[in-house]
Formats: sequence, C-alpha cells, structure tokens
Amino acid sequence: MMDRDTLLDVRDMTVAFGKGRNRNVAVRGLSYTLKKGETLAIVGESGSGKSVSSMALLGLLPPNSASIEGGTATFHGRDLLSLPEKDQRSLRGDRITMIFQEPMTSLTPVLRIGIQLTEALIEHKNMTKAEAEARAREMLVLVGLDRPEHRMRQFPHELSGGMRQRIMIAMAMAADPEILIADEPTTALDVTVQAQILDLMRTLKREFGTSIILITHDMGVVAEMADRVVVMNRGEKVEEGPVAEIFAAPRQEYTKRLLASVPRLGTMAGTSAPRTVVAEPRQVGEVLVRAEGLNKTFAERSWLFAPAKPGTVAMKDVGFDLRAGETLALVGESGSGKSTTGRAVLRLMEVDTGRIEIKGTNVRGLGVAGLRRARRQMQMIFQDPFASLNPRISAGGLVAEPMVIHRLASGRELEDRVEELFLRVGLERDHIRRYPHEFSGGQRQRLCIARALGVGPELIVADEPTSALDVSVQAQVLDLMLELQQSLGLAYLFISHDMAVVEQMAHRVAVMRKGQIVEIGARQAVLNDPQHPYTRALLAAVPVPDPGRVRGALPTLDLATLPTGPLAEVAPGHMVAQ
Amino acid sequence: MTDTVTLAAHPEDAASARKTGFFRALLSSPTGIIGLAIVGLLLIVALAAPLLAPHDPLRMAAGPRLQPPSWQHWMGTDDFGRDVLSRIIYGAQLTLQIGAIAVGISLTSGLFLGLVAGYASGWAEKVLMRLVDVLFSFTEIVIALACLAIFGVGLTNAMIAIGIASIPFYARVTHSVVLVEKNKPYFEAAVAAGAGHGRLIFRHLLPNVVPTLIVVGTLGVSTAVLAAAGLSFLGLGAQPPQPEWGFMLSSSRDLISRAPWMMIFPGLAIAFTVLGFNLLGDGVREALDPRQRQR
Amino acid sequence: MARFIAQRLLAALVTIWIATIAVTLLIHLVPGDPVRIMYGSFQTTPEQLEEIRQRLGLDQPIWKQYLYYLGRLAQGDLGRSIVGDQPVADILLTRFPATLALTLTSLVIAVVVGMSLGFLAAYKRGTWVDAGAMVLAVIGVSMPHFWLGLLLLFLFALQLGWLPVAGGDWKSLILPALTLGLANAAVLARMTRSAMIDIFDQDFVRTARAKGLPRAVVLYRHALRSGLVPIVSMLGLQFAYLMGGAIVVENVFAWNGVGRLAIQAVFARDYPLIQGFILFFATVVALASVIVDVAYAFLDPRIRYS
Amino acid sequence: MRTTRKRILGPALVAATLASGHGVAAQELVWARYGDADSLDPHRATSTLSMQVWDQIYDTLLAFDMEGTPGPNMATSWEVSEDGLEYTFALADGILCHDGTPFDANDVKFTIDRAFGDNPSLTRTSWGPITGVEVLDPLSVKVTMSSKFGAFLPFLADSFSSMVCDTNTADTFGSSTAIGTGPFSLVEWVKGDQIVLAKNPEFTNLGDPVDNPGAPYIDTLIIRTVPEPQTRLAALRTGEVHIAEPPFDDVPAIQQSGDLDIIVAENTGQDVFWEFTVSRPPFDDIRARQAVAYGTDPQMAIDIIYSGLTNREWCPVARGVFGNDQEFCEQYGYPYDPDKAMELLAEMGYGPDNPLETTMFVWTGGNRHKLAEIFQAQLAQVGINAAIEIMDIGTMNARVKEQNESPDDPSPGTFDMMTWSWYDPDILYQLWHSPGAYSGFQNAELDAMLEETRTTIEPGARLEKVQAVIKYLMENAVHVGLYSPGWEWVFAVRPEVEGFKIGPFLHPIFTDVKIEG
Repeated sequence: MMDRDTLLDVRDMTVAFGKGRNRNVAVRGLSYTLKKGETLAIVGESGSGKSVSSMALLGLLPPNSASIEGGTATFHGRDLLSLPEKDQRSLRGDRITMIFQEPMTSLTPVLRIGIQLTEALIEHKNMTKAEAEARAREMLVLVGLDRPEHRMRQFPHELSGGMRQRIMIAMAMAADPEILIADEPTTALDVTVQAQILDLMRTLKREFGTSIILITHDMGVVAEMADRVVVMNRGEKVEEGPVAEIFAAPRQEYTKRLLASVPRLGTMAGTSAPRTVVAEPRQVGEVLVRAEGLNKTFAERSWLFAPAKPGTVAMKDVGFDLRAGETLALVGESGSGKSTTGRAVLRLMEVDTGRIEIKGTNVRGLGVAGLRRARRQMQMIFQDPFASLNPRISAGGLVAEPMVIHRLASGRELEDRVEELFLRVGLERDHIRRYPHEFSGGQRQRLCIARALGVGPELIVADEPTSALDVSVQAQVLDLMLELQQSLGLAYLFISHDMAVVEQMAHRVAVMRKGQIVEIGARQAVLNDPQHPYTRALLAAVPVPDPGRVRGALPTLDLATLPTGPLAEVAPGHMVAQ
Repeated sequence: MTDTVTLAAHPEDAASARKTGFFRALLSSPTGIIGLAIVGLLLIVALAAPLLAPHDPLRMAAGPRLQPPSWQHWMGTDDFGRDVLSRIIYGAQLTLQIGAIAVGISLTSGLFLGLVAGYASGWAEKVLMRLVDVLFSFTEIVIALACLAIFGVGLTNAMIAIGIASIPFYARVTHSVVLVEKNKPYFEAAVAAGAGHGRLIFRHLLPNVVPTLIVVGTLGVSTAVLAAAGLSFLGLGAQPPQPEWGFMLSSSRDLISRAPWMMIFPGLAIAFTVLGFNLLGDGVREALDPRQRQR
Repeated sequence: MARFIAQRLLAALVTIWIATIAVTLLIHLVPGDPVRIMYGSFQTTPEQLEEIRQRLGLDQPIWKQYLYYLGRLAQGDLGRSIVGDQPVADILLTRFPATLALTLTSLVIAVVVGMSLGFLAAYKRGTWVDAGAMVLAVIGVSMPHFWLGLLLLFLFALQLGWLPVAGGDWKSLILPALTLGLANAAVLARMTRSAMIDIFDQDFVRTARAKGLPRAVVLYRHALRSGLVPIVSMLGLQFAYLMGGAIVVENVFAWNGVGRLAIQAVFARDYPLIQGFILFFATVVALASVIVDVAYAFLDPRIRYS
Repeated sequence: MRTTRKRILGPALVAATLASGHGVAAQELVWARYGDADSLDPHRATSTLSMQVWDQIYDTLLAFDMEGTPGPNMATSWEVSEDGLEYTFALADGILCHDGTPFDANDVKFTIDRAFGDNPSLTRTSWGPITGVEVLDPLSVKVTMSSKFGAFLPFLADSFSSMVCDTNTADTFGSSTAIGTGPFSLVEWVKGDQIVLAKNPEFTNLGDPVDNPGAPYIDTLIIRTVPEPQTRLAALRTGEVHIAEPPFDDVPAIQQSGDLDIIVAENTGQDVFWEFTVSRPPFDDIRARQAVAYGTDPQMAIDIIYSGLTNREWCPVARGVFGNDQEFCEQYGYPYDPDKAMELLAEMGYGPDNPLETTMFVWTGGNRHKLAEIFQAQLAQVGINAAIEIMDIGTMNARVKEQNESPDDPSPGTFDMMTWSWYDPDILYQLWHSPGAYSGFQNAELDAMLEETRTTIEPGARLEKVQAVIKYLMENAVHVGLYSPGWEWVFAVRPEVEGFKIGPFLHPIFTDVKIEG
C-alpha cells in the first residue's frame, strides 16, 4: 500500500544488459520509496547499479542494449517502467528532472544556453518564448549566476565546470519538478565548487519542496545531503534507512566495511605522524629533495599574425624540502599545479627556472645518462593505474622492466626479485604471467607500486594514487603505502585533492593554488590551524561523513584581498603566503 | 578512396582479445568470418591457379572469339578467344601481389615516418607532419599519377606509385596513434622508470601502434587493389597480356554491348576481393576493439 | 573567427606553395633529358631543342628555374602544353567547369544519400535497418568506381536507352555523377554512422532526452546539429576524393573535364600540362578545404566565438 | 539503343547559323572523331586529327588529284630554276582570307618564315633545305633552297604546308583563332569537345578533286570528339552525328544492314611497320630482326582486328605513294614462317628454355594494342617474349629515339610498331638518312643511296633510286612493312549525306557535301 506521502514507489526493479549468454544483470530486484520533500541518497561503489536504476526510471537506458526485465515504479498511480514512450516523455523534464555527473559534456555544445534552458519549458509548460526566457533568467539568478542576459547568449564552452553545473541545475529546477534525480552531481567538481553546488541544491530543495534522489559514491555528500539512504552493492540493495541510523548503526557487514574505509577528516588531529601500521616504523631522516624557485609557464601556441598571449602559469616560485621517510602532501584543486610540481621533480617535464636537488645532486643539470641513473632513486605512481601499465606487457614484465633498464638483475635472480615484489605488495605468484587487464583496480595499483619498488627508490611521487579507486580499495592501497614507507623509509611526494586522505598519509602538507604554494607546514599545523584564507576555505568545503555535524556557512573567498605574496614563517616550519 | 572511420584500436581491449583469443574474436563476428573466407579463397585461387584454371590464360583461340558463358567457358571468352575464367583465376595472383607490394611500401614507410615524427616532437615533427598533410591533401590518385608520369606506365610502377601515394595516409595514422599512446600514462611511467629511446619506441610504442596498423593495412589492401585496378583501367597499369582485372575491364569497354560478360566477371572479381579485405579489416578491428562491435 | 579564416587560408597557401615546389621538381625526377622527352618527336632539330631548353629556363640552376616558375605563375602563366602548344592555364580553365559540375553534383548525391543512410543506420543502430544500410555501404565501398560506371552505362544507356552514353549536356551528367556520387555515398554513410553513434552516446543527448523533448527535437536540434560538426570537417577530404574519383569516372564516360585531360597528358608525357594539372588540383582542393573549414567554423561555436 | 540529345548552341554558333542561313533551314553536318585536334596552328602539331581540321580551315599552294599527283591550286603555276634550287610561284588573284584581307605573296612568306622561326615548329625539316623566301610582287613569290629537294612540290600539296594568313599574329592563334583561306572558317573551339566551323562564302575551289567550284553547300561543320566507338555508332544511328569512325568489330554488320555507308579511304600514305633498336642486342643482329618479321603474321592479325578493312603492306612506303610496288617489295619481304624464325633464333642461341626477351612499343588507339597482343602471342610461340608498352604517339617517337641513342643500356633493345603517313618516298630519307628521325639504322652506304632519291628529280630515274633503297631496307630487315592504311581511315556515313569524299592522303573534303531531306 502506498503511503500518502509516498511520491515514488519502486518495486522489484530488475535491469539487465545484453541478451542470452551475454546477459549481465545490473540491477536485481531493487525496491525503495521516495517521500515528498525528502532527499534519498542511493550510495554504492562503481558497478553497484545505482545509476542504471535511476536512468531506468526515466526511460533513458540505451534502447538496444539494456532492458528492464521486471518491477514497477509507481508515480502518481502510474508505472513509470511500463509507460508508453510518449507519456514517459511528458513526465521527463517536467515533473521528474535529472542532472548528471559531467557538466562539461552534458550541455549541447552547438546550442546557446538560452535555447537549452527554455526548450523544455516551451515543450512542457506551453510557455511562449518570452515567458520561457523570463523564467530562465530568473532561474539563472536563483542558481547564483550573474548577468543572466549575457549567459543566455553564451555557448557552453564559454563557461566553467561549476557554472555549467549551475546551468544544469537551473534547467532541472525551472520546471519546478516533483522529483530531481541528481546522478553524482558534484563528483567532477573541485571541492570548493562542490560545497557551493551542494549548498545550492539544499537551498533550492527548501524553496521548491522538491524530492531528490541523490546518486553518489561519496559518504561525505550523503551525510550532508540525505534524509534517507539506500546502500547498493552489485546490483542489489544492501541496506536502507534514515541517514543517522545508517551512519551510526549500520546493520549489514557491507555497510560497516564501507563506512570504515571512508577517511574522515579530523580523525588524526591528535597525532603529528601518519597512521602507524608497523611495529617499529622508520623515522624521518635527512633532507632528500630540495626544490627552490620552480617556475613554469605553459605557452599558448602563438599565431603568426597575433601577439603572443600570456601563457598559463603552472608553477610560480614553488619550493619545498622533503626528507627521507617523510610524506609531503601537495593538495589543491584542479589546475593548482600540484601534478606539474610532481612531474617537475622527476624531470618528466622541464621547468623554466628553479633548482631541484635530490641528495644534493642538481637534477636539472644532469645529462641523459645521469638522469637515467638518477631515476633509480625516484619513481612515480599515477592516478590511473590501468592507463599507466602498458597493456601489451605481462605483469611480471612490467615489474621487471625498471630493474632491467637499470641492469639490477637478470635471469633467475630477476625472476626471484619479481616474485618477491609481487608477494611484498600483496599479489600472488600466479599473477606474474597475467596481463594488466586481468587485474582489478586495486591490484593494478599494487602492481604499479611493485614496479616502482623494484629499483629500490628513496622517493616515490604518488600522483592521486587512489582517486580512481573505490573507497574500500583505496583504504587497502593507502595501508600498503604506509606500510612500505614505515618499513623501507621511503619518502613520498603525495599529490591529492582529498584532505581526509592527506590527513592519514602526510607528515607535512603544502597547499597549492594557481601554481603557488600558499601554505606549507606540518600536517597538524596546516590542517588543524590553517592560516591562509584559501586553506580555510578548502577545509571548510570538505564534506564530512557525519550526518550529525552541522555545517557552518561556507567562507567566501575575497579574491581581491587574498594573499598571494611570498611565503613567510608564521610558526616554526609553518609558512604562509602574505 | 579511404574510409576514415575511427581507426584507433584500443590496446586494453586488444589485450582482452588476446585473452579470449584473437582468432576466436575474429571468427565470432560475421564480418570477420566472411572476410577471412574471401581472402582465404583468394589466396587459394592465387596459389593453385595452375591447377584450377581450365585453360592457359594467355592462349588465344582457346575457344571461339566472344563466346558467351558456356560449359566449356564458364565466364565466356574474350575477343581473342581467351578463356575469361582462367584469366580471372590467374589475375588473383597479380591482385595479391599488388596488395602486398603497395601496402608493404606504404606501411613500412608510413610507420617509420609517423613513428619518427610522433616520437621526436618539436619542429621536426611539425615540419614532417605539415608536409605529410600537404601531400595527403593532394589525394592518392594525383600522387600516383605524378609518380607514373615520372617512372612511366606499367603494373610494377603502378604498384610502387600506389605504395608511395598512400605513405602520407599511413604516416598520419601512425602519427596520431603514436601521439595518443605517447600521452598515455604508461608511456610516462616508462620514461619515469628510466627507459631509453630504443625501449620506449620498440617495447612501448610500437606494440601499441601495430594493432591499429594491422587494421589499416588490411583495409589498405582493398584501397590498393582498387587503385591499381583503376590505373590499369585507365591504361596506366597492367599491360597486355597480363590478366589484370582492371585491365580486362578496360578492354571490355568497346565490346560492352556485344560481350557484357567480359565486363561483368572481372568487375565482380575486383569487388569481391575488395569486399573481402574490407570485411576482414572491419573484423580485425572489431576483434581488437570489442567496443566497436556495437557500432 | 577572422583569425581562424586567415589561418586556414595561410595553410592553403602553404599547400599550394609546396605544390609549386613539387611540380618544379617533378620534371627533374624524370629519368633522362626532360626536353628530349617532351620535344623529342620527329623533325625537331638539336638546335630547336636547345632553344626550348633556354625558353623553358631548363638550362638554369634549379633554384633559378623555381623563381622563374613562380614569376610566371604570378602572371597566371602555367606554361604551354607540348601537345598543341597551347597555354596550360587556358586548357585547364576551359575544362574545369565540366569537372566542377560533375564533382558538385556527385557531392550532393553523396551527401544526400550517404548522410541519410548513415544517420538512419546510427539511429536504428543494431537493427536490421542498420545492418542493411551497412551491408549496402560496404558493398558500395568495395565497388570500383569504373565498374559501377560501366554497369550503369550498360544498364541505363545501352540496355534501357534512357540516358545518353556521353556528351556535354545535363542528361549526360546523370550517369557519371551517379557513379561518383554513389561510390562516395557509401564512404560517407559509414563515416556519418560512426560520427552519429558517437554523438548519440554523448551526455548532452541524454540531457536532451531527460528534458522530455520530442524525439525529432533531440535528433535534429541536439544530435544532428552537433553531429554535423565532425561530419562537415570530413567533407573537405571527401571533396578531394571526389576530385580524384572524377579522374577515373571522366574517363569511363568520356566526360570532358580536367581528369580526362590529365590522363591524356600522362600518356602524351605532356609534362607542362601534368605539372599544371597537379598544381591546379592542389589549389582547388586546398581552397575547397578552406571553404569547408569556414563552414565548419560556422557550425562550431567553439571556433566561431574565439 | 536510343539516345536523345539536344545541344545548347553557343552564341557565336547561333550568330553564324543565322547569318548564313538567311531564314532558310541551315545545313549542319556533324562529324565525330575519337579525339580532338592538338592545335589549329599547322606548325604545332603532326597528328592526323589536327591535319584533317587544317584541311577545312586552310588551303595549300598546290593540291593533290585523286591519284596523289600535285597540281595547281592557290598557286596557278610555278617555275623551277635550272639547278633545281629556286622555285617561283604565281598566285591566283582574288583569294580572300577569312578576315577579308586578300591572300598574297606576303602570306606565303609569313607562313614559311614562321615554320622556320624561333618557336619549335614541328614541320620545319619537312619544308626542305629552304634558305629564303622572297616576295617578288603581290602575286609571285620565290623560294630558295640550299640543295635539290625532290619532295618539295608534293609537300606544298599537303596540309602540313597549309597557308596561314599574315593576320594571325594574336597569342590565341592556333587555339581560339585561326585565319586561313580554306572552305570553312573557325567559329569556336571547345577543346576536347567540338570545333565549330562555318562555311566560307568567298571560297573558290582551285584544285581540289571535287565538282563544286565554290563555297561549301553546308552552312556549318561541327567536328566533335566522341572517344568511345560504341557511342559514335549510337550517335550515328540516332542521327546526331552524320559521319564517324565506326567500331571495327561492327563494320561487317553495318555493311550487311546497309543503314550506313562505309567509306574506306584509299591512298592514305599510311604505313605501319616494324622498326628496331639496332644500336644494341638483340636487334643489332639482323637474325633477331628477321625472326620478328618471320614470326608474325600481319594478315591474320588484321583480318581479326580490322575485318579486312586494311591491306597487308609489303613496302616501306604506302600504296599510292611513289615507289610502292607490292610485287617488287614482296620478293624481299618476310612471309609468316615460324619455323624459320625459330631457326634464326636457335642460331643466335635462343630456344624454348631461353626465350628472347624484349619490349614492343605500340601507340594508343585504333585497336593497335589488340593487334599487338596477337603479335605478342605469335612471337611467344617462336620463343620471343615481348612485353607490350602502350603509349601516345609523341611519347613513342621520343622513346624510340631515346632507345637508339642508348647503346650502353643493359636492358634488351626494343622494337616497335611504327607508323608514318607521307605522300612521298622522301619519308625514307627523313627516317633513315643520318641523323635520322629516330637515330636508328644508318650507314654511309644508305646515306648515299638516300641522297640520290632527293636529288634525282626525273621520275624514271628516281624510281630506280627509291627501289634500291627499299630493297636495302628490307634485306637488312630495318623497315618491315606490316599493313596500310592504319588509322582513322574508315568512315561510316549516314545515308542522307551526299558528296562526302576523301582525297588522297586522307584529306576529307566537305565542299561537295549536301544533306538530303
């Protein structure tokens, strides 16, 4: 029976891809209800079927490959799943609307914003063009965009990601829908933008009284947004309940594990060192890397008849020290120059000016042979472990390669070393002959780590090593990295945008913004007592997986007064841009 | 002349194809099977031509002149009384030779140029690729004509001309694949691991470029066969008495109303061969990149 | 936008410039003495050959020859043909309208047939419509132009007598244009299908569907308009292929264009004419690609407003 | 097969038609040929296709009668000096050029000077050893030679000596303008497509072997290019075209049905013959040349390809040309004898396991490549592997010369099916006297014999000298006749066309033509 408050009632929904032998069930017997005015979060890791289930509601599944094999979804007495296309269409974009993960690609590139904002209104609300445009302008203001007239005439490529997501929200809310399905609406956005968008969604929800189905993998976002939560795993519902209950007392093993692996900012506030995972961790030693005054500008390709444009500044006077056995985290949003810095240290990219010393040797001055020798001491692991493994070389071959290059071992000895490394990073002996595609994401990152370890490096630059992984896998990989550091004394230059992860891993933290380090210091100092306004904004924006926490107002960054000058020491070892 | 649908094979899927077996993947698609069958048949016909052909392809008055298809001459006879079927069977040898030589020339040279340009980067790449682009925009037939104007006409020269004419295409494809591969993290990972030029090119780039080029090369055979037949049709390629299909077509023109079989069968042979290599190329692409299958 | 056009024009100029170099080198790549090859027929005395050598500047160092060539080119002088001793530029210009008519008609046929077929196949992806269209397309791609031409000729001109076999008026344009157009329609159908499938998989098409827009609006306003961008960018190349294909087709149908002229020139080793043809061809193709690029820019706001 | 086609007339043509028609139905004759003229400038081309157009636009000082003997035309009389080095011509009065200017001695001087001018004239050597042209008065002109030249007078009857009016000074001369005194004037030339000619109302026939003494009866002559034989036949049948070369394979059927008249030109002066690269092996050896001659059967080949429309030719000069005598030539000729060919090859060390490898050059068109394929098959049977290379005539001329001039080339020497059309045995001088057109076979003995054919003017004596050369050339297998005539000599004519005549040496004459009905 349907509750009076129940807006949508999903029963036994089953969705499969392919047919016959290739049939692959994506959603199996999913049931949930959505009440008026509530936000229901559907959480799960990749492949849990959370997106597919909501696409099915709107009839947006790819017609030739996916099929809804069973179940009902009752909305105002009608079953969405069996509705004729025409009726489905009249609901879509009017009473049920949707926003997507990728704001960059979700708007039609060749059409002006104005058309894209108004066409659904004209279609569903019988508005005239002028009425629809008025409504669109109103919505643009509501979602926090300035100069609505101008925006209407713009094309998507002229707007930033955050602005596009605001447009998407304006588009979805303009029709005053009963249900808004938001599919990972902030995943592709920087954390500060995410915070603003989440704020906006909360505000609009209050104003419009819309029910929201929020699809996300981020427990922090869930805690901040949801009234109730449905946890999914491998196409099935694991658990359902009010948000506080799920976080406080998860009943299912899976939910417990999921919550346990979510890093929570603040849990390490009390200690200065990273989490200890071995009995006798190696201590931080001498300075290993010293970078000074690194500058890099990516030149715009100049055109014959036009004056050369100023390039993009990727690094501006970047400098830091990194000691043996220490982790320095480089944090910042996309485009802050943190990856550039990591690559510059390994000389995978040439800087314009500056000095990089590794154990006293100036890396920038090395010749080809010297550089190759130097690369024994420094290895890198990348964000996408799959892409960083050559698909045509076996796992064993990949792990062996750096040792072969540096002529460290050969023949039987090499084979033994490879096997040893596989076991060391938690892989098995019979994995050696396999190819990268036969591994899971976490295993691949282990493979990358094994490959890096082979030459006995002292420094590993880890560029977002876990951001492509599910949280449960992320926790395992981070553990491995900590264990290796504490037993081998590795230094990590740890590049990440995730403050919670950084808190677990880092001894020291450098916050980057627009190519510049705005704050650097001991992790405790920077995270617990941020001095730079940008650091504070960044930390305030991090969603905390604690539904009980009351979020304060977001600090607004005043760009005019934002200190961007040289670093000055505010406390011993704690430097802040002035 | 050339189909420019997405050519890049995706190595990750190629690797998954290896797991299930490349040939099993190839044979699981109708395109692959038909393509393989046609090309296989062609190979057999070419190799066993002396056994299969009922008559000497060059012997005049093997039958009466301009005889329509009959039991003695399944595809009729030409204006010299030569057996058309036998000529077509022997023509398969020439056709495969054309494909192998033309594609051989363009593939090796194009691969080399594209690899060098893509790996070198900087001004060398710019100059090289700009030049390749310009040559590419000349179109293959004009380059081939220019080559023939220089070397003189003849089937061997036509094969070489077609080979040369297609180099820009292969260079472009190689270059674009190299650029894609070079920007993948695994390449940077190899650089970071300290790999030298040789290792980067031969162990990392080349194996990832080759699958795409196998696809392009297979499709390229069909382009080359078409182009050579075209040149022979125009009288710039094969010379008498070579039983080259395009040339046979051109000699059928004056007799098109009196002896249409002289025009129909060689044309079918060309179309069939080209179809075979096109399907095989599509099949190989699908087998290397299962995502294409849905396309 | 202006900058974009200027950039494309400059690229076209580079192409033409390289073509002039290639064309100057061409004659020197021919084994043997070019003058003897060109004028070595009956009744030409050695003195006359020497005269010609001087007149053509072939006794000069090659860089001087090139400058000389450029100088003449600037005055619209492409040299004189060997056969008949007439200005190459005049010959090419009188013959070009026929080729242009053939190429443009074929382009229209190719675009209309090919794009509709490709679009339909992409839209009906995975169904028998798609399969049928693609079987047609792959057969079309595999058919030699000249054979298709002969078949059409045999069927429509000789058997049915509906259309003339050859000649210069619009009726005789039908068969060659159909031959060239259909053969390229097949290629275009495959490209369009592939491009449209990419587009249909794009997030913005899903957005448009999620807005509950009528299917036609999603297809035409969102998908097709975006799909035109990559498709139009391929048309430049397509035009070049059509021009190349015209060389063969003109010979099948005795169509009096530059393509037939080019083949005759190769047979007659009329090098000035061959050189002129290559340069002319490169220029036409380069200019066509500028036009296509500008059209492309108009379709793609990312270029139009930058 | 039906084809319907209407042409849009060019404005110039419309004007011309209206001007000449005076409201009466203007008569328009369409003549379709496989190719177009190369140039309308008679010094810039040598092809028969070009020549046949010049015939209509220009006139010559002398003209051939049907037997091929030159007689008066625009020159009413001439005198030759005692030493044979000076020719003085008296010109007919009242001849007008197409632009209305009178034709006089200055035009003759203009024409000859032009042939000897700076621009490469393709006819220069054919004019003979001319050293000067002098205008004596408007109607008499004197030409001076450095040595005797027996072929000068016949040359002046050939279209190579077409008289060009001295008003032809424009750049466009030869391509879009051409002013002559012939029966038709140029209206328009759409290159590769058609040449439109209008009748010259002022024309007076002074020497052509036709009945009409004045201007042509037809108003317009359109010479159209239709490359495909089947298309020409189709157009003939629908009546779009009045005169055209038919497909050879269809001639017997046409003759049988009688719906078109087949006219085969005689005395064309055309000769198709074997010729060899004698400067290096294998054809530096006479036995190899003879083997080719014995190993091929021209009669069989022409029967298959040309359905009896041409003749076996034994002589190095064609029928109708001074010196041609089949009986005389046959005694030195090479009848088809494969055994003899094999014998000769065996003597040279060639055999079934070691065939003689060479290349045969053939020029495009006229089904000659098919003829070559038959010869190729015949030669294969005696042990000669001859690759065929098909090329344009100009290219072939150049290639043959190049071959002869590269004695050190390691590849085997070539041979070719060469063709020439000439109105006088002087062709032998041009071909074989040092340095020779192709730098081919030549020696002092032959040079001396050829010299005498030029300087001996008296017919009886000249015949002796010419036949001595013929015997020498044939015995040495240097110039082996195959067949004659050989190209563009068969015309299919619609029944309503009357009075179409082909003068000797393949000069089609349209002044007598009327279209009935």
